[in-house]
Amino acid sequence: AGGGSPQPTATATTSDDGPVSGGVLVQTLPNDPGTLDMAVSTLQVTQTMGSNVFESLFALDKAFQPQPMLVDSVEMSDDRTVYTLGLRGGVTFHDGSELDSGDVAASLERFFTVSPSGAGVAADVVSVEAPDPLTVVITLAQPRHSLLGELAASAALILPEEIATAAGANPLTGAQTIGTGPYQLGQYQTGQSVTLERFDEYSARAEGDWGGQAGMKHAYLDGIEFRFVAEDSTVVNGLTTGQWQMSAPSNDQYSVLQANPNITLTPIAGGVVNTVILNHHPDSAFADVEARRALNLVINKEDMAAVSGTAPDLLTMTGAFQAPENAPLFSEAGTDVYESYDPERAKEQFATAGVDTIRMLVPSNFPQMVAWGNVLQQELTDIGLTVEIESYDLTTVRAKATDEPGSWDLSLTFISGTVVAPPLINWLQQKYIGGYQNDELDELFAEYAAAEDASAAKQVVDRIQQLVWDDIPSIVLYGSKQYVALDKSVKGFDGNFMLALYNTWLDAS
Amino acid sequence: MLGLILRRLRDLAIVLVLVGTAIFFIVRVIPGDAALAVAGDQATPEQVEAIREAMGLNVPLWQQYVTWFGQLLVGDFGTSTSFHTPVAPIILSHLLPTVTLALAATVLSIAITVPLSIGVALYPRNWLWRTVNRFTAVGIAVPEFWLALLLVTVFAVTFGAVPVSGWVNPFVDPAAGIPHLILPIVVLMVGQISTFALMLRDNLIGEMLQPYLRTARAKGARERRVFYRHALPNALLPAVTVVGNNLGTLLGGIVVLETIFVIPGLGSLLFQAVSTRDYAIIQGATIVIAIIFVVLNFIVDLIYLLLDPRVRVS
Amino acid sequence: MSALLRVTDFTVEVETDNGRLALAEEVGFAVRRGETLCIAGESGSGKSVTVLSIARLLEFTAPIRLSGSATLDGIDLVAQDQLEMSRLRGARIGVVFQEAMEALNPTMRIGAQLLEAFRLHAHPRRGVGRAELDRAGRAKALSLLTEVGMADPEAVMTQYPHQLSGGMQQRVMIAMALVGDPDLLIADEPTTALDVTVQAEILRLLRRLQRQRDMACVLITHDLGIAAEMADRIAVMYAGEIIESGPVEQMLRRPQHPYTKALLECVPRPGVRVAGRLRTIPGAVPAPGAKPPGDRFAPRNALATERCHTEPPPVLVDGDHMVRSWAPVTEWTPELVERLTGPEESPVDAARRAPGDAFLVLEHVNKTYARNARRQTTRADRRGAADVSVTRAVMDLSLTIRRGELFGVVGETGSGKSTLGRLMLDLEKPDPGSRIRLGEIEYGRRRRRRAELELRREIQAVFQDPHGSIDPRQTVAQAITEPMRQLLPIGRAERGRRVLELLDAVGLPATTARKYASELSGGQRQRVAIARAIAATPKLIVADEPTSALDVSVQGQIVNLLLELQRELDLTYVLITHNLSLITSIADRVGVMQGGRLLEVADAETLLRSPGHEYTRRLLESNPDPFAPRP
Amino acid sequence: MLAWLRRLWRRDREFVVWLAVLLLLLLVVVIGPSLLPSAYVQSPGERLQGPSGTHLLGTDGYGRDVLARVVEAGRTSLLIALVIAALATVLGSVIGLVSGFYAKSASVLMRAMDALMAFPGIVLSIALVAAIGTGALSEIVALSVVFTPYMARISRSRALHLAGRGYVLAARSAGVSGPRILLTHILPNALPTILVQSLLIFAAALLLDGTLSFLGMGVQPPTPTWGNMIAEARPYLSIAPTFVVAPGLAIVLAVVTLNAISAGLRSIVDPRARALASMFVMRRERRAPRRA
Ligand SMILES: Nc1ncnc2c1ncn2[C@@H]1O[C@H](COP(=O)(O)OP(=O)(O)OP(=O)(O)O)[C@@H](O)[C@H]1O
Ligand SMILES: Nc1ncnc2c1ncn2[C@@H]1O[C@H](COP(=O)(O)OP(=O)(O)OP(=O)(O)O)[C@@H](O)[C@H]1O
Ligand SMILES: [Mg+2]
Ligand SMILES: [Mg+2]
Repeated sequence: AGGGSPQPTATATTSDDGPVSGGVLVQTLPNDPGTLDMAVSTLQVTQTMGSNVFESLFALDKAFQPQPMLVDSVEMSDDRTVYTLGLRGGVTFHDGSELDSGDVAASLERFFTVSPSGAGVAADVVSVEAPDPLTVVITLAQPRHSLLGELAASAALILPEEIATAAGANPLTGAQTIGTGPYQLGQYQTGQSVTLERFDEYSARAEGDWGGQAGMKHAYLDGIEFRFVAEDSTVVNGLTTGQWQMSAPSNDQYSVLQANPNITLTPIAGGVVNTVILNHHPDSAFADVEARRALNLVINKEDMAAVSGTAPDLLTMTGAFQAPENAPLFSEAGTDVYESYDPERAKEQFATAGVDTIRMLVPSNFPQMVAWGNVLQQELTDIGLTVEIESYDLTTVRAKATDEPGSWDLSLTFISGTVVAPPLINWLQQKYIGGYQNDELDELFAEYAAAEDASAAKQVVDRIQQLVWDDIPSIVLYGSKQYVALDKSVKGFDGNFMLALYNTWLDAS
Repeated sequence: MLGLILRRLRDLAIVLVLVGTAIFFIVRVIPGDAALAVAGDQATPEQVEAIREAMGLNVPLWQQYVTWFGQLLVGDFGTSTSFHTPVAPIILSHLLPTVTLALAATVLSIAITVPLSIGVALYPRNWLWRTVNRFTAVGIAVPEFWLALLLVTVFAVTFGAVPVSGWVNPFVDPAAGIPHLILPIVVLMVGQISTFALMLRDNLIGEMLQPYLRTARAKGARERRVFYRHALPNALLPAVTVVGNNLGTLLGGIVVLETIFVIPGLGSLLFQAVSTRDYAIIQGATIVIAIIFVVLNFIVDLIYLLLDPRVRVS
Repeated sequence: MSALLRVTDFTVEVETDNGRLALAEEVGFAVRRGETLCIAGESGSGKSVTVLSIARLLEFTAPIRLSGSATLDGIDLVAQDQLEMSRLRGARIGVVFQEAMEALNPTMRIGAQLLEAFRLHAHPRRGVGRAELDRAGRAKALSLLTEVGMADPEAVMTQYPHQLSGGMQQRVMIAMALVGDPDLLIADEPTTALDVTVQAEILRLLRRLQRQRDMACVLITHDLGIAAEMADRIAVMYAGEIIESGPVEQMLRRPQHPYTKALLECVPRPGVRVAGRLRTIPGAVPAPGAKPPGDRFAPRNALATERCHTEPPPVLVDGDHMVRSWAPVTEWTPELVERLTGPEESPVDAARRAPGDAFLVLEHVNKTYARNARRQTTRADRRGAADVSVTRAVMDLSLTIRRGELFGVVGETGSGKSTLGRLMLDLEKPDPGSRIRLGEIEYGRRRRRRAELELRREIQAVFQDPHGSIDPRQTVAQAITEPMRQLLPIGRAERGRRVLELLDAVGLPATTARKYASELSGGQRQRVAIARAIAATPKLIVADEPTSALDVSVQGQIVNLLLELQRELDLTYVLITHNLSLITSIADRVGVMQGGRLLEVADAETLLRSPGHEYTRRLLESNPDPFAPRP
Repeated sequence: MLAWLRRLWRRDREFVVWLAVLLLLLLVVVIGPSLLPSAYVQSPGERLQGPSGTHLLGTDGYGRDVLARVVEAGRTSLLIALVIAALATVLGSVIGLVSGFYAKSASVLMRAMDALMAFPGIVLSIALVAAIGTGALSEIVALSVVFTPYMARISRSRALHLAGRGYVLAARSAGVSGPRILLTHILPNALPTILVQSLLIFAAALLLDGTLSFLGMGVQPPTPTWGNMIAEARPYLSIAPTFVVAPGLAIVLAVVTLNAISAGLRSIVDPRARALASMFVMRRERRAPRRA
């Protein structure tokens, strides 16, 4: 039987301002990924739910730096190719078994094969060994600057060994959803709701000031219920009438909700990078760099931002491929190109490139993408191009883009502004639907991997960013922050970019 | 009579096989599959292929068809790629809200329509007649989803009289469950009542012209008796089939309303399954909807057969 | 002796969009207990409207206004409110309607319907409980059912109307009318839809009951033969007026109104062989809105004077007899009759048409239908009826039609007459093993279109229903052109000319060509159908009940036309009908059908004189004939 | 024409009024866009403004004029529904008339029609649209498939009825070939029924188009339809209610009009229906009888 609209009832009896224990928080998610498996499913909704349940060896702190999570100690060999990780003792899985190095090895193995980011790491990994129950040794073929960050990825989640082997490339089922996080899976009612329960044997870290996903986690809530509600207006209506306490409504609702005294709006750390994906297939209009530059010139990024409905305080009008808060990867190189806007010249350049028709694949699930598509269509039509729009749900767009690679010229997306290494930006990968390939970029990636320290790495990042605005593999429209709307009873939520709910509590008053 | 039922059952089976086959192939034509749906935007083709293989989606189409149909015959709808469990119980668990809505809306609509139409047929051209006529004309024309949006805004959001959305099993927890049902049922009833009232009114007026009523009057029956004892039952009889004929519209309305009111019924299951490309569920849910539709129609016909001696005894 | 029902100056008007319309005017008559009054007249003359208004039944379904008076035993029915009327109906007035099938509630058992009639007037008195009342009602119902001749009344009580045959339904109707032991029985064409044999039984039943119960009876009929058998008095209605009424003897033997006389003359006399033409009345009954100003019958009356056309005639009463006319005819001479109804050529011997050689030959023809196939459009059948039993519409029938003859087919409803006609026309495929041949053309063998057209050039059809026989979306010219376009090698202009010729041949003005079926009367439509049938100069015409939907006066016109055309065009006819008088008076040979079988074939005289089959004899006996000696 | 209208007016005022409404609707939809601001030109600076002098119904999320879009949407929706109705009518009546006239030979087709009718319309159209993709063309194909069986069923029963009429038999005896009879007798006489039904389908298609577009499976933005406008407007229901209300009212008006015209037509075609409509039924029994 369904859960109805349980009014959060704080059972604890502590003081007015401090955290209180108890209550069930209801959060809405737009759709059900069918699994909490963050290794297989890269969807945002999967991360939101899974981050309460699973943990990785490392975790990103509020500055997007990797910090140890399940490990206690990290030793790196001088040639930066052998990492010896000492695991934290006394960590138990939700099924009661204790974490050991075998679990880690098996989980990493799975991470390497199933996860997109894992595959990148795997290329450099020679071996993962477990010499004793609390030690894991990772041997690399060459130095890899981003390794710890990559191991901090949610996809590198740690599972019990049997489950990791059994699941393979399959998404984890409900019964296999066994992690080490502060919450464990209660009930998975596919399509309707997922309930998490507090995991009482959770062993928390002591560091309370790391922020982000790292450090101490405390499960104040008795439980969390994720309710799948697709319709934006339903989401807002439910929020205002107290049916649920936490949602991520569309941009347009921001100002409406802001006016509601019962609701707090919290920006999410990090942010997203809104991008026009260009197809580099030979049959595409954008196989020619001239056409790509022309497109950049014709796009009025301000209009794009405006039409998305994003509130001004959530906007960052930069062309960087990562969010400003993700300091290690944020670069302002090439801003002049980003800021240039000249439809007349664009028209000429399109003409020289011999482009007169643009075929757009627009994902219909996201209102802002539909909006960008519409504005883009108008801008292109205004300079005399023919625009053909096809609009499908995201899955279909992906299928079309992959199955008929020459049938489209551009599509739209937004990516996380908080990845840990440039090669993880999907539209820079050759395997991505855009099929972008650039030897210079590959060399830069290699240089990045080999970077000795953060400042060396940052320099490479700047060069990559510059290349991005020179060769334009895709066009960054602008950066923005997402926000969540919280009922005023929700306290302690720090706006972490996974929307993880540990350290959050419900205030009954 | 029995033979008639058997023949109808045979026709029903043929139709359902056609329905099943049609939906199997329609579903396969939808671009993208479950692997792509679960992998998300960041996955590379290799990873998608790996997931596809793990899910058993790379078997040839005809083989999938044969397997699926074979299993279907023994009541096995296959295994969901998003639930990782057999489809039949999933569908079963989503049946309750859909059926509850359908039945409640139908029963309530009939309960309102019958006295209303009687009033209209008895006293034509008065205010009631005009009001009902206008209501039915508009009621048939109102898109459910739109009406639902407006009613939610007015009654749920502004007045907070009823919940905005959601579902609580009203058989387990009536106090919480029934308020959740009010808006969707009201929306469904608007269409239902309009359709029924229109049909019933026409039937009644048509029946009022029948010669056998003159016979009743010639026997000395008063108008009240002529109406309630003769015209009304005979007008209600064929109206039974209207309930069946209208079932398609009703189910269609429920499918849409389930998404608006976040009701975990067959409709939202279907939508969910389309977005996750869960073939087994799409097929199962569609077939079950078709079965509900066809079987209920069959039952309605059967009731009609049983009630109407003109057809029953022949 | 005072009358039970006395109707005076009774006028019925209906409100229409174009104002009031009189349907019956200044009707007056009286019926005594034990007496039967027959109201006769052609269709649309206002018979039903009059009597149903007397019972005050019409106003429920039409906006009716009444004036004048109709007193039943001193109670003025016109002045009563309906509440009072509902006490009178059923108790003092019983009504029997025309289509019993439609007049019975289809979803109530016969028993329940009879009981209802009983309960409506048997009020529980002190000491008599409800149960007792019901028992009494049941007993009464059973005895009445027995009285109307039901073999197994118990079983009938539990049945539904559609399970009974038409005759049984009508008996139930009669029983129902009698439940309240009424003083007055109104019967509106109670036998019109029935076969003659059944009709005879029902009429006998009515007569018996009326005598036994000493009821006053008003019987409506359009068949003077029935009136002759049933009536003590006859009233003839025309265009909303009673134009003559009087005792039956006088009305049949010495009518004074030309219309009454003409109506009688139009009825074909069984056994009197007509070779030339039937007597007819020219023109047709006027519609309620289009009544002529003077004597309503004047426009069709060759004897009418100037005055008849302009001034309404006076009512002349002479004792029991009433006539509404300027010039009642007391002495009918053959010349007068001839002027009124056209010349009747002297009866010629049947042998006048020498039998030709065999033309249409049917050998062992069978036709089987899956039952219910015909009702495919009803809901129940769409859902698939299980009853796979079959109807054998035509059984092992062998028959030869000779060139130049007029072959008549008679038989009761469902005997397979129409099926036979369709088989002859090759519109229906006979069962395997059957052989039909027209001249050299074998029916089953023809595959090619040329052969098909060859057959069609030989044989054509005229169908019964005048409403359905012409496509409502076609002009008369188009309808007539259709067979020519298919079958004759002539051009457009030629066809146009021929349309006019044909219209002329069937007695229609050339202006008809541009009209649509809806603008024509039933008789005119049948003329068009005939024109279409002869358009492609066929040799054989199969006419399926060409006149049965028409009034007697018009029936004669159509039959005359057919006969005339036969003479001129050298046609062979197969004429299907259930009208025995008609067919025996015009056919060379007659075939009698029953239950799909051809019982006997004989020439008309032989058939009348010495019927070869028991069934034929019964048919002949049941045939109502106004000229037969009164019992 | 004028005389005909006058006659019609006297017979059935309401029908004439609805006809006028339909004409007006069509007129607005045809010439409206040229009088109003563009339905497409975006001005992100003027998003979501309330009704004003320049924008009678306000602006939408792209700063486009809502009134202009409602009118433009009417153009799309009406056209699509019209094409669907036309296709379903042609297909359905061909199937129905043929299988009704050649009663025995064509039951296979009707079985297929039954199978199609076993899906609730919306479910079938969702499945079909999902399979063949979104867009005007797919929607037209899908909805035509949905509505064809209804037309087939009606015209089939009509053809069955007509096949037994005397003039059809007469035509057959006159040697007119089957197809020609279908064309010259059955079709013209079934036409009124078909027309009445096709108007109903027109209305139903309009509703279903609304629903499909609302679910994002119909014509895709920026081309407006009434349904996708409502979908687009949903998030703004509390900010800009006219944006949701206007297209919905437009659907209701159009559907009511079409249904009314269909009903009026039916009463003209089938006089019985008219008699029913003007019937008066139960009378007071305690009233003195009316005397002339
Ligand atoms: N409600 C009505 N409104 C207008 N005209 C009517 C109405 N009822 C009957 N009539 C007309 O009144 C005339 C007389 O009808 P009526 O039924 O009495 O004829 P009838 O003599 O019984 O003929 P039939 O032999 O066909 O039964 C007909 O022309 C008929 O069309
Ligand atoms: N198309 C058909 N399908 C099924 N049964 C039919 C069909 N046509 C006729 N019958 C049946 O065949 C039998 C003979 O019918 P037919 O119409 O030939 O009789 P009829 O003598 O012309 O009767 P009527 O005098 O009523 O016209 C009837 O029982 C009828 O129900
Ligand atoms: Mg009559
Ligand atoms: Mg017949």
